[in-house]
Amino acid sequence: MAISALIILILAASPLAAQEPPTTEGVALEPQGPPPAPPTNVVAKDNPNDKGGIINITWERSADDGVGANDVTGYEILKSKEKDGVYEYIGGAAPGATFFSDSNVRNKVNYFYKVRAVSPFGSSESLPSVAASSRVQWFNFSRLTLFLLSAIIALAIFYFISKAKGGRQLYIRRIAGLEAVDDAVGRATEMGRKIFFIPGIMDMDSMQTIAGVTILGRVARLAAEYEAKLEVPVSRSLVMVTCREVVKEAYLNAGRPDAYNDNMVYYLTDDQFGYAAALDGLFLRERPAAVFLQGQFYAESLILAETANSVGSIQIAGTAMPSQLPFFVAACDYTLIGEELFAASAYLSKDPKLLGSLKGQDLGKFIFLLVILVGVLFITLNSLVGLNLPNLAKIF
Amino acid sequence: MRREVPLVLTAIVGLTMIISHFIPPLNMLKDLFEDWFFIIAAFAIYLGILNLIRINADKVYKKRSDWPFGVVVILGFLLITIPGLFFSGGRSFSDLGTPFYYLYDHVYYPLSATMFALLAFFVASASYRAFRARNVEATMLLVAAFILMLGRVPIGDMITAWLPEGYRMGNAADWIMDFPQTAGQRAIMIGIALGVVSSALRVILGLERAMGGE
Amino acid sequence: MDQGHQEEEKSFWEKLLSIDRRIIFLFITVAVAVPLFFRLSLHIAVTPVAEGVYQAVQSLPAGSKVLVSFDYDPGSMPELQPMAEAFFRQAFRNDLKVIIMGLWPQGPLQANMALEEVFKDKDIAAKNLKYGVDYVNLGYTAGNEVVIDRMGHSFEESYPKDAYGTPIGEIPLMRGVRNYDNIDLIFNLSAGYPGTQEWVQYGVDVFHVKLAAGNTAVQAPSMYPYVQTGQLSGVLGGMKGGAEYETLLGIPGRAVRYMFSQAVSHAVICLFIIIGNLAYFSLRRRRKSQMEVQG
Amino acid sequence: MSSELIGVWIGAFLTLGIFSFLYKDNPFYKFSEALFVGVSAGYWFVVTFWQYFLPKLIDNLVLAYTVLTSQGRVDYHWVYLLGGGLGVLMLLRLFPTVGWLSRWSLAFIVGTTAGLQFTRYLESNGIKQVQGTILPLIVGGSLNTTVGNIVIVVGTFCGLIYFFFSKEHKGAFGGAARVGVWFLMITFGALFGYTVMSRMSLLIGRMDYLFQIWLGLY
Repeated sequence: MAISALIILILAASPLAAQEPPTTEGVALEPQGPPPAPPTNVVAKDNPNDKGGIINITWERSADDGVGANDVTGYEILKSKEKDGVYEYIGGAAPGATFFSDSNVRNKVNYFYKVRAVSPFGSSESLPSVAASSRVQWFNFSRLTLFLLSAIIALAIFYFISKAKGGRQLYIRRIAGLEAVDDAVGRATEMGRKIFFIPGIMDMDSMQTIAGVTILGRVARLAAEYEAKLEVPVSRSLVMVTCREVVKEAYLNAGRPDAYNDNMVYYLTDDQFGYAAALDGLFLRERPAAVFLQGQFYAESLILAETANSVGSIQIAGTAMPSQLPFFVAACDYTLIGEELFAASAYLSKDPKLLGSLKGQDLGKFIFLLVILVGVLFITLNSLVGLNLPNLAKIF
Repeated sequence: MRREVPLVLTAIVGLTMIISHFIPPLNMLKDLFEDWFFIIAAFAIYLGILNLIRINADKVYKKRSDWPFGVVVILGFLLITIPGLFFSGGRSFSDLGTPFYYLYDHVYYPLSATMFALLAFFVASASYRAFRARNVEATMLLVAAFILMLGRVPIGDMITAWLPEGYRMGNAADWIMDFPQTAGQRAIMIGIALGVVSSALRVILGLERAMGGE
Repeated sequence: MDQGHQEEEKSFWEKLLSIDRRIIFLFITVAVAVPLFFRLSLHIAVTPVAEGVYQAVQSLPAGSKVLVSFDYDPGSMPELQPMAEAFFRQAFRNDLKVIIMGLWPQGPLQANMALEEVFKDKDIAAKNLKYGVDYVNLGYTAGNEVVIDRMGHSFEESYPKDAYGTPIGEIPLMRGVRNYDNIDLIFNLSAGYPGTQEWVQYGVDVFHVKLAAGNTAVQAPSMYPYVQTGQLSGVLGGMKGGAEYETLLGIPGRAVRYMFSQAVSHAVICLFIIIGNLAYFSLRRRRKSQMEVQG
Repeated sequence: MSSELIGVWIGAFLTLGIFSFLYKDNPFYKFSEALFVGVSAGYWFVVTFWQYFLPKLIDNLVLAYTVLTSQGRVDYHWVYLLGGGLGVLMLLRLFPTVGWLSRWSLAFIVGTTAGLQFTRYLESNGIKQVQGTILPLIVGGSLNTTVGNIVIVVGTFCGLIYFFFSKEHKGAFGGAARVGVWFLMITFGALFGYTVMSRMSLLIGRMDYLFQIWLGLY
């Protein structure tokens, strides 16, 4: 008895047994026991929240799977278009499995399914499922929360933008580091040294580059007013084009179009370390009074911040790259952290659209904070006093 | 044409991507746009490469300073491109044993790995010259960094061996990672998520000046 | 304290701060290089998140199928390769079936290199593992997170053939594997994008698969929130994570050997920060007192 | 000498070339760096060709063409021509007069990323993380979990307060924001430590390559 159980175990574990192609007329081995009990309660249902084309099949395990004779080596799933028709093999599942999804179905066509338990000693089929068909769903209800939240935030942003456009003053808190922009530009004028503005190493499809370029607009305006020397070395050709437009406009608005020329914004190289090395050289030679690092940075952040620090520049950095922030925080005078970078561009430009969308973001944060607060309260009360308040982590 | 077409294109594509996330039958469009995205991204990479070659060819042609290194750039490019495109078995170009793999393994990899290894030296120099406990915040950063750096290697536990087990530097590092660090990461993640959402919306609606919006 | 002494002290700190940075570079070189020549058996403390990875694999019954995605290139080998080897050792020791894939072009090659190393192990060689039966390498498919998403419906859609051109329908191990429903655990080795974050967002959150991961140290901290929510069973962080995994397995390997260098280099960095700050504060104090005199 | 051995020598030579920069900028470094720039451009050229350009564009067009010639009907796969067209526009940036057309392809890229990220970030980095923060503040029998949960809830909450822009950081609100900054700083400290760890590991890897694989010292 012990030996035969051992053989069964070995057979069950052996990959060959599981890979034997499906057969109905028994197996090559000498039968040494009864076939397994059939799976029960086979249910076939349309896979929810999709464009159709998938039916999910679930069943209850054979009484010999894991328990009983414990000799089930797998399940085979069979399909037919008629309840009493010919059933075709469509796929297999491992022992212990109770789920299979059939993605080879046509919408609005009825199918019937059976599940067969297989063991080394034979196999047995379940009763057929009731008819199931797949169909198109026009809305994915599993994403309802996401949809509602997206809609609320989007509407809030619209609302605040229109309010801001209508001339309403929207309050934005002081952002440490932004006051320093004036000082930095002023200092550069006093010292007669340059200001470098580095808008990150990514292209215009990065939101962080876009925020950096908006900040550049403000810095350029100040530089024009103070008559400081501004230089913008970049690593992407399109960033160069955009920065030129922005700086030119800033000088125009400051009433100093004569002071602008295209050479203030120039392209160095696309290569990450090549760009870092080139900037390194520029910093060492020019000893700028102020360096702005605003945009998306990667490993080069450290090299830039350290070099600028070593030549005594005031550094104002900002990025939403968490892994680069520590270097900026430790080595720069001021750092805009994550979302602050986006906020700073709104703050500086006083653009109603940016200010409005910032308000919308804040509303999103408010909703999140509220959910956390209420959710934590509920779940704590539930566990403390045994109340039965809803678990927001499941609903939200 | 110069301004309107890009704005409209961004809006249509962006909205389709968002809406199709909620309307299953539109998934097909999303898949198609994703494929196009990869195609355009490939061209964008080619653009960068062509730019690079052009700049270096120009440098060599005009005999600017360091022009011989411009030759090296171009030769380096050809060195891996020709075998990679023509002599490395087509689509299985990166299999072990192909010329492309050989060049990758013995030229590209040592160069790029060493470039990143240089950062170890710059971290050291920066930690000596730039990382100052100039205020409370920077001090907290440095203290946490200290506990992590020492606690993640056996040294931390060695110098705190006099403390009872479970309260040593390594445990402190674990605690920081599991709780305050997780909380901080989470605040940053949620903040960035909202920042991305509103920037994305502005871009899609053509409200972003830098992208040519109004 | 007399003026002369103060003068001397200030010049000492100033000198110290302005030393040639090549001297600092030299220190780091020595700190990393010299310990490599020693074979010390350091005590490696195991973190709970690494334990989580080990347990996720260990708890699987023999014959379970593990999908392992290699999402890195040789650039991260020092950090991730030891984890890959340790993972294969554990998986094969426990008779798990391993399905290899990659979202990075070089990933599946890293897997082959790790396999080559692991098969040198006598116990594993004795198992006489067969390709296609005990493990399979599906290779690389372009498409980043989109691949993860499409595999949720069908593996075959993204990987019609394995890395060697065999249709996956003809591979014994792949029979009965349609999508994530037939996979007991996903293990992801990641050095960036696409990587663990995408596996969480597109795999775990959508298809509810169980996921464990090994990451470069730069990335690992960002994964902790996912571990805390249970979206991730555990995470190995960097070379130290590899050393922990090797320790848990009881097979100390390369990562454990490298730990001595790692430890010394960390100590040197900490020392640099301390010296730099001592200099900074003593100079600042001096400047302050000077200002008071002038004021 | 086997090709493998030659390869190791080339690798070692280039590794030393890059490292020589640490002493000072020199022609040996400049050579290695220029080679790196060229080779990495070539590497990406080859990879994108075989893995994006060919399967995503050419294969689909070939399929469309085959359907056209064999079955005589216009197949849906022709739409890939549009994708390819947008890609070609990207290259026009090389020519100043028509360079503005490349904004069209960029607009497509920007639109797709914006649309994809909108839902993805809100779900995985927003909603899921909020769900993960809903933890009981008091867990009977486990002081460690209790303290840990409180730290996570308070830290996330205060960190978010710090990122609030439409209210002045004063009073209790300001206090919470300040606590939030502390959490952020601890997080950055941890990231700092892990980054140092990562960079050192890479250096160890290179040193090991030089000592063991190249020189065979141990």
